Amino acid sequence: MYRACGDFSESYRNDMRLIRTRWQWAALILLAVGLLLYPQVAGGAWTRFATVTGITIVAVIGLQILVGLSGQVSVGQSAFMGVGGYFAAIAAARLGVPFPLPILAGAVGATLFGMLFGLPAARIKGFYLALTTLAAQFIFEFSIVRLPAGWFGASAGIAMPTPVIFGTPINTPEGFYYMVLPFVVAACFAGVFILRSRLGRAFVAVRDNDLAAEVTGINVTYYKVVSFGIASFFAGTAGALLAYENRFVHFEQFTLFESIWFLGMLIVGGMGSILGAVLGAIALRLVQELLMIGGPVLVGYLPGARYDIAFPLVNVVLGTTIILFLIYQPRGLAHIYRKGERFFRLWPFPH
Amino acid sequence: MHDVVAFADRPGAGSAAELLSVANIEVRYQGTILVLKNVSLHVAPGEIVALLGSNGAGKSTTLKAISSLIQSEEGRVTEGAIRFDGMNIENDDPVRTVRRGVVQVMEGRRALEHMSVEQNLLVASAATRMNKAAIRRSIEEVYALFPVLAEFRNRQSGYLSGGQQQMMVIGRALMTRPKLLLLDEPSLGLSPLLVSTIFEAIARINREIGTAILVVEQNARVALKHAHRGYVLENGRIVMEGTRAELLNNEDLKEFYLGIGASGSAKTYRDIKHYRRRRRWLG
Amino acid sequence: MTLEIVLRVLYTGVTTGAIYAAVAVGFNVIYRSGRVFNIAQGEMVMIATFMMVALMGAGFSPWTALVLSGIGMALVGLAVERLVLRRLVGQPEMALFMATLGVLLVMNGLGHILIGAEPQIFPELFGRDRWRIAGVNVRESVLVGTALIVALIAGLAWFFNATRTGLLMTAVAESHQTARSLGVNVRASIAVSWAVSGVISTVAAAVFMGGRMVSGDVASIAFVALPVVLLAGLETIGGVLIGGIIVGVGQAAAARWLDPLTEGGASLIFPFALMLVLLMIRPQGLFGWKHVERI
Amino acid sequence: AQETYRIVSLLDYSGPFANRGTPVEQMQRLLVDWYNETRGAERGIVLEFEPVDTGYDQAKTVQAYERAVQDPSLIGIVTFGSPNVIAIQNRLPENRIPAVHGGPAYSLMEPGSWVFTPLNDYARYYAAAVDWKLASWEGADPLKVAFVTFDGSSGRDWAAVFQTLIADKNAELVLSEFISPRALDVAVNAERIMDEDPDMVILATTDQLQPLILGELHASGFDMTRVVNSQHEGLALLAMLGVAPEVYEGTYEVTSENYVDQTTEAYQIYDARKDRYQSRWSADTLLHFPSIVVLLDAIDRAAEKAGGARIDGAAVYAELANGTFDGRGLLQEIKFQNDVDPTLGVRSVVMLQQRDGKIETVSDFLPLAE
Amino acid sequence: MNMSRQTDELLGAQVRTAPAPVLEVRNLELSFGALRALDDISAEVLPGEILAIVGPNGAGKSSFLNSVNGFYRPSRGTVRFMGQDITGRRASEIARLGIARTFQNIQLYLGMSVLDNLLSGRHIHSSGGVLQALLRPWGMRDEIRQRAAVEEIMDFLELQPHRHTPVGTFGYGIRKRVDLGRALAMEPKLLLLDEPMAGMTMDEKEDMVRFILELRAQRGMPILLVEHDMQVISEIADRVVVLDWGRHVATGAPAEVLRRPEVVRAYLGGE
Ligand SMILES: Nc1ncnc2c1ncn2[C@@H]1O[C@H](COP(=O)(O)OP(=O)(O)OP(=O)(O)O)[C@@H](O)[C@H]1O
Ligand SMILES: Nc1ncnc2c1ncn2[C@@H]1O[C@H](COP(=O)(O)OP(=O)(O)OP(=O)(O)O)[C@@H](O)[C@H]1O
Ligand SMILES: [Mg+2]
Ligand SMILES: [Mg+2]
Repeated sequence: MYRACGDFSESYRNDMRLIRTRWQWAALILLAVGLLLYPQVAGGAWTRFATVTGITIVAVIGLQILVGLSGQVSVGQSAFMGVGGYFAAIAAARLGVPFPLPILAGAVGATLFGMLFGLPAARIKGFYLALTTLAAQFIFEFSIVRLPAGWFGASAGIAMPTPVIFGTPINTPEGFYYMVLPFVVAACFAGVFILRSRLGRAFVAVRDNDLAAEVTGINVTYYKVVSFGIASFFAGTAGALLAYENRFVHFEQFTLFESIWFLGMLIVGGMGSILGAVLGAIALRLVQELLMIGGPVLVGYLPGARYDIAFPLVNVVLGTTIILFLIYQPRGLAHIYRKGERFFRLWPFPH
Repeated sequence: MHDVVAFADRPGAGSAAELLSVANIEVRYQGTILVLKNVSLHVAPGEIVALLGSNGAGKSTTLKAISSLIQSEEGRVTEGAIRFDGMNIENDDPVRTVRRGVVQVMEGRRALEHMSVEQNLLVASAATRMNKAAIRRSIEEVYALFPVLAEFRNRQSGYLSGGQQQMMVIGRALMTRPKLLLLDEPSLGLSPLLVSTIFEAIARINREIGTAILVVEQNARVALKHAHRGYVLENGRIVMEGTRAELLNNEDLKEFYLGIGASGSAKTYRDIKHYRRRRRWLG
Repeated sequence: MTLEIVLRVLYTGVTTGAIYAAVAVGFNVIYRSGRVFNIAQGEMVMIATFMMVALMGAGFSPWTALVLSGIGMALVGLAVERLVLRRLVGQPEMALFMATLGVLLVMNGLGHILIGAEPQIFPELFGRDRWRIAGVNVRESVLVGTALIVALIAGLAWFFNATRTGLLMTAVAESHQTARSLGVNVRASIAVSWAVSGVISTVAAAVFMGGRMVSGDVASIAFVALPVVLLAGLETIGGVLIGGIIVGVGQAAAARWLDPLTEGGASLIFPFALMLVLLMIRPQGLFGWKHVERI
Repeated sequence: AQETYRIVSLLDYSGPFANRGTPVEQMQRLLVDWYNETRGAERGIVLEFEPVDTGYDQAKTVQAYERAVQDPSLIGIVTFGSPNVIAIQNRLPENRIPAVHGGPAYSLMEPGSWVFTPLNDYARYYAAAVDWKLASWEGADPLKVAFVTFDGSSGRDWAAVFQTLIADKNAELVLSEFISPRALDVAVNAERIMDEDPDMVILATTDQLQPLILGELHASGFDMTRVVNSQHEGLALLAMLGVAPEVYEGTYEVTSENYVDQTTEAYQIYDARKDRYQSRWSADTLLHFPSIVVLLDAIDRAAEKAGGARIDGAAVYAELANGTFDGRGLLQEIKFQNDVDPTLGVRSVVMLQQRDGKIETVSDFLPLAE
Repeated sequence: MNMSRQTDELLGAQVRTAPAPVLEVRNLELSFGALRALDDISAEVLPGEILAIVGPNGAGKSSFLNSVNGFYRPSRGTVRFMGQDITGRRASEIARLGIARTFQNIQLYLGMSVLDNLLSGRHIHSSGGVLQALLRPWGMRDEIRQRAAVEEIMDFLELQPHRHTPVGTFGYGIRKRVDLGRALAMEPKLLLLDEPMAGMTMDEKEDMVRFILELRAQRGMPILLVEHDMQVISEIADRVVVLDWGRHVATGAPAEVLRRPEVVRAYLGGE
């Protein structure tokens, strides 16, 4: 988007390249090293925080493709995640399928479920569609509980076995971190690739003007369903990872509130950009974590204040953050980041 | 190029009190995009003035600047003044502008599509603070002007044909009892028969009610048939102004807006293959 | 015997349907004016509940509390409009929707802070009598509440369709720019709709909460009422009453005859299923506006 | 020397049970403070009490837990709801930290668990109530029982276990009714109950539903002495939930908590300090009374054994696994058997009844099924 | 399709005298509720022909185009395109078969640049779903090919100076041109243009006419044109179909048809 002057692209190929400058390479390598060393310095709780944030990133990138790219707002992402978790649990706990195949099972199971909820998109549009995804949440809970306990464990949930990778059981925060990291990286790349592909352009076309899309040969219904599928594939992967990390799947883990949070992450991060999904997920999880730690401390300083004030504050702060971003920075953190990056890259000669 | 034109065509217009005067305005969108530069124009009471210009010249922006409707697109008059009836109205509240007697019919026939024709008319009476009987009378006047509307008064307006909608939105604007009617491309997408019907109605409004009209129109032939004077806007500047007669005799205007070739005969599209764009007034 | 059961299902269906309608009409009043789908409507009901509880706790009579919190909620509605949505004018509808998600979170947090720890029961404001009529257990508070809601919605429908101000607000619903060009004060119109919606949520709360435990969970009534909103259509006012009754009666019937088969829960899913099926047939809902698409 | 240890309480300040968070926390604080002031002071032990919100959510619980175990002085955890147990039961043995659960036991608790549950599985309570009723049952037909609960994981868990427990009794389960926690109206559920004309109705719902269903049954002229309330929505709580006393006059409660008896040490501790805390002596807070007291007792015994040396979670675990407890008189004797069945806490319950606006004990202690 | 092409070749001689129509519409009928928007309309577009449809507002011209390209589903009648029955198929499918169109109220991606708008027209000429997207580094060559095709069209329509500008900032004239450009990017075998010159000044119309005539001259592209400007129609259309109230009024050469009294009365008015 923003390129420094003098950095002309010689050909279409260059014009389309993802990473253009040496600095970008350097930054990328630095980031990779940082990610690898992180658990060594962070300690258990912060490592687990990173793991969960990573899992969130996977789910939010999926939602970004659905909402930011294809323009179909969904409040069902958390339910799709749940389906992924359950399918993974069935594969791992009931059928004894070894890691990482249950994750694929989760992703595929969620994809099918998600596409089912994409089908009404053929006729239903806008808010009407967004709110029909609400039904996904209710149907998910309803079905899990009512299907025979032998299927999804009914109300008891399913315990996940410890994943074993190359003969090593994964049961420490560090282990889970390294287990999840490749998936997060893969999700980021997949997101960027989809964004810049023919598929991504078709999604954007559907979002911006479905009539025009249809008339240029884009089967709008098909692409809407596919984008639901992709979003749920990401959600399913995330759900499966979360099942391993939590060592348990239970339908109460996957709430409507979580879906709302995911949407908040998109807003804070920035719509339509993968970087935005990543930054939004990190930012909101961080706010949540810091408030959980800091809230009680804060309350300690306020005479007469009770603990039950500290915790609901998380929602107050979050809601306020979302609103402030919408008003003052509707393009989200990704936009701020890019502006900053541009500034530093051109420094000390900003033109 | 900014000739001072005497209103030869219009008896009594002279330098008498002007209804609207736009003086050297500059308009920007979002604080940065400069669209109008130093635009001045005026409309006398009872006058029909045409505003011509190619696409993107800033015609709609001019009208919206007068009616203050640019505000909802983050536009502002950043220089100059707009006076109507002796008051400054630039960057005013659009609702107040309507109350003062300036109403705009926006391009593209904005029917309130889920409301009936009559409800559309009723909505427009809001600004006037008329009593029931007066509203009724106004509605009947509109029906008299456009008898089709009376026939379809209870029809959902979204399902009217384009021509009927155009009549409705003009009639609707009249419900606000304007002194100045701003029309944006009333002939857009209408069939030839309807174009003349609409313009005849515009002329009647002007004649019978005495409403002054500033009309933006691409179809220069029709516009100049009814207008007393006209302006040409290019790239956000007024590049020409004059009476009907003056404009109709201008070579550039003939070539670019009326389709009359240098030879004086009507140009045909068949022989434009090697045509090169050129605009003398930009040169 | 069977007639009795049918009567009971109808009674339950109509009275719960009326509550759904009361919540749903709060959504629609706002949507019509500002094209804002206010997902925080349930939280408005919750705040209204606490306002009334607090006022009654402070010694006001129930009816005074109702009126005062009606005024209070109108102010809350105005505040949300003023502080959040007015600053987002011109943004796409989805951005406005997201903003109300933010409002939802804020109100949800504040609600939990306000709740306090004591479990409290919300009084039955509209009478405490219970009668048995034709084999149906009828509660006075429910009957009066239902009547109140019906009157409220009928009044709103009349207001929007027959009065001049209502007509102007409908014009605003169609297009802000067009309404503005005709001299309609769009801002005022939107602000009024938020205030009205605040009042509606107070009435909804008063009726819905009668005899119930007060908790932060009250807000979830909005999600239960959502199928009614979509089924009836986002722009309708009077239509929500019909939508509410359809959903309410359907749900009561599902509770009577389907729940035993599914061990409960069927009645919870039923409104969503009905909504999905109906929207597949009529994507704009029963009474929603269908955009005339001229391509 | 003074040794400082930390106890973390995982509880709900948000989510569906948010309204219980503060009173429970206050009761727990009261008890921790009581310990610090009395025996803690004698032994030179200071216990820090830290409540954390988990919002009835597993993911939040895990994160709160991981934060908690960062602190090396952590020696025990008390938990609040089933999501807490689900989330941490696999992790505790690795970190060698024991937890004591405040709510009832669930079938999802796994053998070998480091989560100890002073209460037993509610389903066994209900089965014991059936036994008590059967003892005086003179009807020719089996006792007709209707089981009414809420449509949630705990409700379903109770229903399933309850069904198996009464299978070989002279009782017939004529109805299992699951009511949605979001139900606006419970008339139809009440109708179904009455249609079955049960001799006994076990009501195990939620704070929101219980008042509604009691009201509906009462209004329909149902014989309220056939109704047995669960300990969760105990008689003492019903008044607070705003149910008019005449509505539930005559109904019973089956409970393992001897809370009517004001001579127990448990009540004395509470009574002496209640003014300084925003708590109450009622079903919701009493549910979480035994858990913290049992943990405190175990800590105290471990410290006594260590004789002034520092103790750790494993030492507390050993006390929990091997000792006997009674929640300072609030419960009967508890001997945990987590290796066999972690749902076995207290072994007996008692029947209470609402009579003339007062709660009375109407039975001896009844043994629970194994 | 292959079949018909073969027969065309076999019947070569005949084809030259009476070429098989590119588009053949028979007895089309379309209703909106009680309103009959199209009533038994038949028409055909011959190879390389510009066929104009004229008629008063609401006559059903756009509805006719919409029925051809699949936005509306006719209740009766058939639409055959290059010998294939395409009645009632999905619009996207018909687009793939080679029918492109523009809209009377321009439908563009307002937030995208001119370049991206035109690229979106290349959708049917590229391939690739989820998997190709993930294997992106190997899909670059295709991207480059699409870009090349689009650059050519931008040259033709003189859009080069605007290539990176978002379309939303343009006025009507350029938007209409971008709309046409996107249709051309599809390399259609038949082009449907709905009022391509509405709202243009004389001299912008000239540009548009020039593009249309060049398209026909260079590529022999058959065009179905809806337009209200009679001067344009009479000068560039080969044949004209006149509709009124959903009914067929006349078909024939413009010079002849536009003089008929019933056409003048209903449509043109006495100027
Ligand atoms: N909301 C806006 N934000 C930014 N730029 C705008 C906006 N509206 C118009 N413009 C720009 O201002 C210029 C003038 O636009 P305007 O609509 O006034 O032209 P016009 O003469 O009415 O053209 P047309 O004949 O196409 O209607 C154009 O270049 C247009 O791109
Ligand atoms: N989607 C629709 N729903 C209902 N009626 C429609 C729809 N589309 C078109 N119509 C009606 O069908 C008739 C024909 O409309 P159409 O748009 O085809 O006319 P047209 O000849 O293109 O007119 P114009 O010159 O104004 O574009 C009109 O009466 C119109 O109101
Ligand atoms: Mg314009
Ligand atoms: Mg048309």
